[in-house]
Amino acid sequence: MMGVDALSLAANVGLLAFLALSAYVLLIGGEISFGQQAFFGLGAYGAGLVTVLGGAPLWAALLVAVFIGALTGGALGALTLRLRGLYFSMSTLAAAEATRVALQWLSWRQGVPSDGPQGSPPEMAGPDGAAGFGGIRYIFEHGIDPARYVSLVWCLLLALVAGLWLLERSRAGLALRVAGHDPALAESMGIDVRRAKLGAAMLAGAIAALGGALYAHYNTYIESRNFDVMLGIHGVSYALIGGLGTPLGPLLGVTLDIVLLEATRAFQGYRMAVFGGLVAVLLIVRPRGLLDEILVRRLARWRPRLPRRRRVRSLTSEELP
Amino acid sequence: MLLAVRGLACRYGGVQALSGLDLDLAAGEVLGLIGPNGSGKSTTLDLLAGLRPSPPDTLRLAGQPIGHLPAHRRARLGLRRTFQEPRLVAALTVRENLAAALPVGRGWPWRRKDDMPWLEACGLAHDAGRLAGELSFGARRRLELARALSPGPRLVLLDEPAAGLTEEEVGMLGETILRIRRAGVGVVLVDHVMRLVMAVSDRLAVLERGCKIAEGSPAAVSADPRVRRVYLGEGT
Amino acid sequence: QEERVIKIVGFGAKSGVLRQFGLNSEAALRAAAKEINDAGGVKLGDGGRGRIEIGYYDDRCNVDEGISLVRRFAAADWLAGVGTTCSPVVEAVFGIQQKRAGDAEDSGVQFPVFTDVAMKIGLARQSDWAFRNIPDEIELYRQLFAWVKQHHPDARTVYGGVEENFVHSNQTWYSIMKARANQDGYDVKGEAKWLLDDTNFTAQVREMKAANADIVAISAHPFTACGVLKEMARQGVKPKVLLGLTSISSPETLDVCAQQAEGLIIPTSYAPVNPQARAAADATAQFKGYADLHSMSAWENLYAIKAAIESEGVLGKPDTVKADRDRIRAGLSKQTQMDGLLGISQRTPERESIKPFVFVQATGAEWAVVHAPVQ
Amino acid sequence: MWQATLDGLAVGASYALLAIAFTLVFGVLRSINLAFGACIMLGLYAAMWARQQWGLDGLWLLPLCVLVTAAAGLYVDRLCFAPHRQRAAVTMMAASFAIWMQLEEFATALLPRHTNAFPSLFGIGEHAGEQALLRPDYLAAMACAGATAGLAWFLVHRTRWGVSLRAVADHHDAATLVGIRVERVIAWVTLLAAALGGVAGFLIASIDAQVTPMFAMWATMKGMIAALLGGLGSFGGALAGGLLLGLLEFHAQRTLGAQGREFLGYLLLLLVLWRCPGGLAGLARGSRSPAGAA
Amino acid sequence: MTAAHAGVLTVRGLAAGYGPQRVLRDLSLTVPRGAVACLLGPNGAGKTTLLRTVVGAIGAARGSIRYAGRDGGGDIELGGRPPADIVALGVALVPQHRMVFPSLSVRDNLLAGASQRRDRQGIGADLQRMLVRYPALAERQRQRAGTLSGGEQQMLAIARALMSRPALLLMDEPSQGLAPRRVQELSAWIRELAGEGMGILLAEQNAVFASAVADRSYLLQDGKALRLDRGDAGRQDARAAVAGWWEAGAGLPVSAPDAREGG
Ligand SMILES: Nc1ncnc2c1ncn2[C@@H]1O[C@H](COP(=O)(O)OP(=O)(O)OP(=O)(O)O)[C@@H](O)[C@H]1O
Ligand SMILES: Nc1ncnc2c1ncn2[C@@H]1O[C@H](COP(=O)(O)OP(=O)(O)OP(=O)(O)O)[C@@H](O)[C@H]1O
Ligand SMILES: CC(C)C[C@H](N)C(=O)O
Ligand SMILES: [Mg+2]
Ligand SMILES: [Mg+2]
Repeated sequence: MMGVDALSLAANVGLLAFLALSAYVLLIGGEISFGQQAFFGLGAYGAGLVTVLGGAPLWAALLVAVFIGALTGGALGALTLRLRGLYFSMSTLAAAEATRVALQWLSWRQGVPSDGPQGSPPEMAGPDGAAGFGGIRYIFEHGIDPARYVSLVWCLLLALVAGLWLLERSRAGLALRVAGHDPALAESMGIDVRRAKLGAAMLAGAIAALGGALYAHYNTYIESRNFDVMLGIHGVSYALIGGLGTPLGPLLGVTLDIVLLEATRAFQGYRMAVFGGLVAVLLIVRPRGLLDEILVRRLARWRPRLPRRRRVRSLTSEELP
Repeated sequence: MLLAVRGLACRYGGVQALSGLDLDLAAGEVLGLIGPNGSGKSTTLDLLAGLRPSPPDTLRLAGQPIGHLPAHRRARLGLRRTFQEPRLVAALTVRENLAAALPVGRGWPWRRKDDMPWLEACGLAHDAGRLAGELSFGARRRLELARALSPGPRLVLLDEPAAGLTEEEVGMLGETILRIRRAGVGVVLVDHVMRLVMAVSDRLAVLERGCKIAEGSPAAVSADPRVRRVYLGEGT
Repeated sequence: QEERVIKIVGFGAKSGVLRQFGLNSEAALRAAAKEINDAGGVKLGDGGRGRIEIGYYDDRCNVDEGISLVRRFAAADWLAGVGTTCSPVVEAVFGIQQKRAGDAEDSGVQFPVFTDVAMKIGLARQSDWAFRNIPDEIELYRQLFAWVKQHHPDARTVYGGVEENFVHSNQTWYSIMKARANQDGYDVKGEAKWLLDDTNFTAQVREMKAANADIVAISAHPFTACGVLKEMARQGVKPKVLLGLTSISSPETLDVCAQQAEGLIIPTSYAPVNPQARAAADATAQFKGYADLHSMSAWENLYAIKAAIESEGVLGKPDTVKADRDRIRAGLSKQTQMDGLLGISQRTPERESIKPFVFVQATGAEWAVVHAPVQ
Repeated sequence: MWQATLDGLAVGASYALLAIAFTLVFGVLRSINLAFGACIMLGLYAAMWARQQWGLDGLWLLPLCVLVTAAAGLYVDRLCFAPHRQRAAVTMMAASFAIWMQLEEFATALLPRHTNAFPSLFGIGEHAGEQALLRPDYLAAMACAGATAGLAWFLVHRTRWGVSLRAVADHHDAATLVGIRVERVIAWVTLLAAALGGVAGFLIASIDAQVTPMFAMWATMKGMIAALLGGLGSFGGALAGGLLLGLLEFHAQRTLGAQGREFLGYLLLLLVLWRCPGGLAGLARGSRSPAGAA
Repeated sequence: MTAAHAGVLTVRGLAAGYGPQRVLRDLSLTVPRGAVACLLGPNGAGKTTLLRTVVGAIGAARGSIRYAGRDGGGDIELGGRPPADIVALGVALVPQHRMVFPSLSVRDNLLAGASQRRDRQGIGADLQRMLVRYPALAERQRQRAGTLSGGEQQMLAIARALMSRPALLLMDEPSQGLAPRRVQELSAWIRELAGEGMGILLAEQNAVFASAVADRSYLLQDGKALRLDRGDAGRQDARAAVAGWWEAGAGLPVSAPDAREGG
């Protein structure tokens, strides 16, 4: 038997967590998107182009990916803003599939300096239609040890989780939750539902694209098929299995998925049968995920209590608005 | 005038739910809006709050035309409302429900304490950390009210705030309304609990089938035979 | 004398829609290992004997899982890998490997992987650690078209059929078959396009019928090829010559649509044409897999690895894993030829193979060899 | 041109059949059963397995296929939907997605082979006439789609059982309180939809004369797109959505190839939803008022 | 079971709640045939919980709920039965939040109320009767119930419950959202129904309305029901009661606006 490689595990969890978090941002806004893989893919292709054809450093590629993700996320958001429920889900799915086909058409080959012996002709590189986009070897060629790369991924991820945690507790985050729960109510509370949703769509797009960029550089090869419906539905499921109470939920969801998959390896050909059943049962036991709002609230209450001053005083009319 | 309504109208398909409604409201005034079921009261509030499109140039808030503004802009101008059926975000705490209604940019919601007075005034101080979904019906109503009042509105629209409350709670509600009235807030109160409406309104307007059929002091309106007939069913 | 364990690992899709390929490769690999072990195992550098132990892992034809697996193989004590079923996975697996063996600047994985199924062109170029045992399709179709010209001199026009979203089909049609036909002076009338997951081919075959070409070349996998063939039968499309992609030459095609495939000619690097090839197929069947050009590559790969082990003096001790891998890699890359089931395969410096092949034709629910080009 | 239109309508009819089943389930559960395609696939695989084992053939496979699909449908309902009634639709969808993978695995374990021949109801090669306008099995699919849409509409909108069904869909709790046997209604609908799916699957497989493991994904996607195009919950919409999708695909295939065909299909859905957020049926019905009841 | 035959509904020692949390403990009450019993109590006292337990929407942890059946025959234990059975036995509930079927038409809502009945003609007749009773609904037969006004929905909920021809009618704050005129009609109607022999259990905050219709009242406190003694003595003519509210807030602990210091 072979031990589980911690690095691969960390990498897979870390990379997919971006997708799950992207779905999560929309979920707290009340929308189920089956299409975040499109931004993941766009980020991957965009970042790959930047390092492979542009010869630019990784950080530039990540920035470009974030920009692409936010832009396309916002554009799709503007288009689908009016849609509710399944109509929204399916339109994101349709957009993502259309993007996938478009990426399959994308062919942008250019000569890049070959690393062969002196004077050898330039190699052709770049996305090549259905043949995919290979040779995204920035990290290997710049002596970045995969372990270091994975820790970079995790640093970005943890920063993102922390950011989302703060965001959720900010008014903007509350506004998004209310807008997701009941748009008419949100409007009458002074929340610009349109803006909240657009913002969420852009943020989600950017997160997914960042993940995609990191993914492309870890895998060295991408093709549009990687970013199909299955990936998108997985993204949502991760967020849901992990729980919608905190951004740690999606992270937990991905971890669980990947660990479960490893654990079910023993079942050989029936791996997905066992795995699928386990997920369904898990959802029965915890329908809103492992870390749902209620559990999170309980945990928050359970933390060591600081002595709290109870303010008991009566109200005078002058104090009121 | 805090609120001036001229010729407000609304159609649903073939039904004229509201036609040519004129209303005026001064700051610190409570206008009771009553009428039989389905006469268009909630529709009026929806139109004022901007949840349904209204004809242009029919609404002014403190002199400023607001008919073209989306609902959230009106809310930010100080026009707040409650709903006939309490609408809360069940997965958020009481405090978060309030915080979401407060204007942007006054620190992190969980640190700010400016909602405390309203939590206390509405008897929710002890429930601040509970999920709104766990509250009993009466507490939900109070939370609705606190949510409308805590941002410091100029005008609040209350849709049947007394429905489902106990006698005692109706009394407290009346107190609260009078208190904000004293603070200069304009109130449009829709309710069928006449004890409340008669006690706190400065003026009453009566709707029937989308038309205003009477307006005046509570005493005058309650003496109007037509009102008594359509609303109370007297003489039928 | 002590017997050491030589651990060779295979990987491929054993679950999901492409599982059949993984199952076949695993069976072939295990059958080959059994044969080697029964014949006395491998000779090691210090004169010891090694018994081959096979592991086989499921990557679900998924890039992430594929590269995770290879990293795990590298971290454990496997000496070499054989796989995998899907070109995309192979491309990523080769991509994360060190490009030039021994390049300290390159932090890529150092683990020899010998692939059996992936047909996409030029994959092994990606890394010194990458090896491929796949027929050279350019040569395959050059000879095929030459053969067609000779046997059907009256055929003038060609029409293609291609799985647009599958690299192998796509590449083989556009860059190989179509290019070849043009060069050979055929009139290429175009191509019908479908997707790997299509099952209804009414529209495509109508186009094919309208083109009314003498030669129809179907560059697709068995999954869709049968559907197309049935629809052709239905619409009465009967070209003079019917050609197909190598992958179609599997027993599966004949099981599903033998009647409609009748006459289909396919170049392939495997057919049970000699005792050795038949024996390999029988041995593979013992492990519940069937022999086709893909699974038999896995069989051959194990023999190539065995040859490298023996030529480089691999030790097979727990503390020599890294050195053994280097030796196997070096041994494989030095091989200029290897024993294949159909004869001697040449190996290019680019770590690709030039395999002997035959043309088979579907006749009466069997693949009959119609031509065996001289190498 | 005409031929493509006819073919498109014919294949569209099979999309419509799937869409009607989707719409029926959505109508009651307010959620999409992502495992639906996988249920049908399991039914088809079981039928083919039986064919290999016992030599059953032709129409005999239909009841078997329907039966297994229905059983799989019930299984999905018990495992993915029943525990989550009245909860967020997304939970049900995620659960059914997990079960999708499971059922697919079962099916491919039954017949690991990639391509599996399915008997053609009307045989192959007998209709090789010059421009075979419409194959008999296409006609059968079209008739079946039309009849099912009509029947389903009648059942749901013109019978008292339909009132119960719509009541369950609308407000689960209230339906319980007025004495509707909610679970029984749901079970019937699940069975009905699954049976419909089984029939649709059988027709499609016999038209294509083969089934592959890709069927689950294909059926789910085509069914969902057609159902959404038409507007969820509307049978006429499902019919129209299916036919429209078929038409578009066949014309796009001619000009843009297979990838272009898929691309345009998705684009069509996106555009239709963008212009009329409730699908084609929403266009006919007029938009609903958002405010009012919560 | 001493009083079992005395009432349509006899609850003894009932305990129920949500999960581990008990809202009702050891609750007992009786609704006599042809009488109106009223449940009073502050928010959260458990009125809704009790009514939902009787129709089977919430399982009882302990105690018995006995029901005398439609034709007086039999003495049936309701505990443990699913709601559909209980409704079929002749129990109907007007739920607190109306719970109309929002996307069904008014007419279909009413038909859904009769889903347990098999007599086509009877259903048609009852439908007409409801529409005559509430012309507001008759005008809106084809309108989607979700777009009705709050009060109209309340009327629909009441009419829908009556479509099942119950022998025991449970009403959860039926006066909520109704205009005074409708409240007044409702109280008359309730008396009429009681007169026809129906047992009615009413949860109500509105003490005036309650005392106008109730034959007996229970105060819900600490999960128990306390029988209030006012009974028939407190009952007044419904019309008078409603009119009484109109005359300014007599009972309200606030004074009239003009009497207050300036604001
Ligand atoms: N979409 C619609 N189509 C047709 N009629 C509608 C629609 N929406 C609302 N209405 C009708 O408009 C009328 C006004 O409703 P509104 O909610 O304003 O009444 P209300 O005065 O608040 O009544 P209540 O006191 O019962 O709450 C009602 O009769 C209602 O049925
Ligand atoms: N679904 C629920 N889950 C958990 N607790 C609940 C639930 N519904 C109600 N409760 C609690 O049960 C208690 C009784 O509620 P119930 O609704 O029966 O009161 P009520 O007397 O009907 O009040 P109201 O006058 O507000 O309608 C309350 O404390 C409430 O918080
Ligand atoms: C067997 C096939 C799925 C493999 C294919 N020939 C490839 O290039 O990957
Ligand atoms: Mg109203
Ligand atoms: Mg209650």
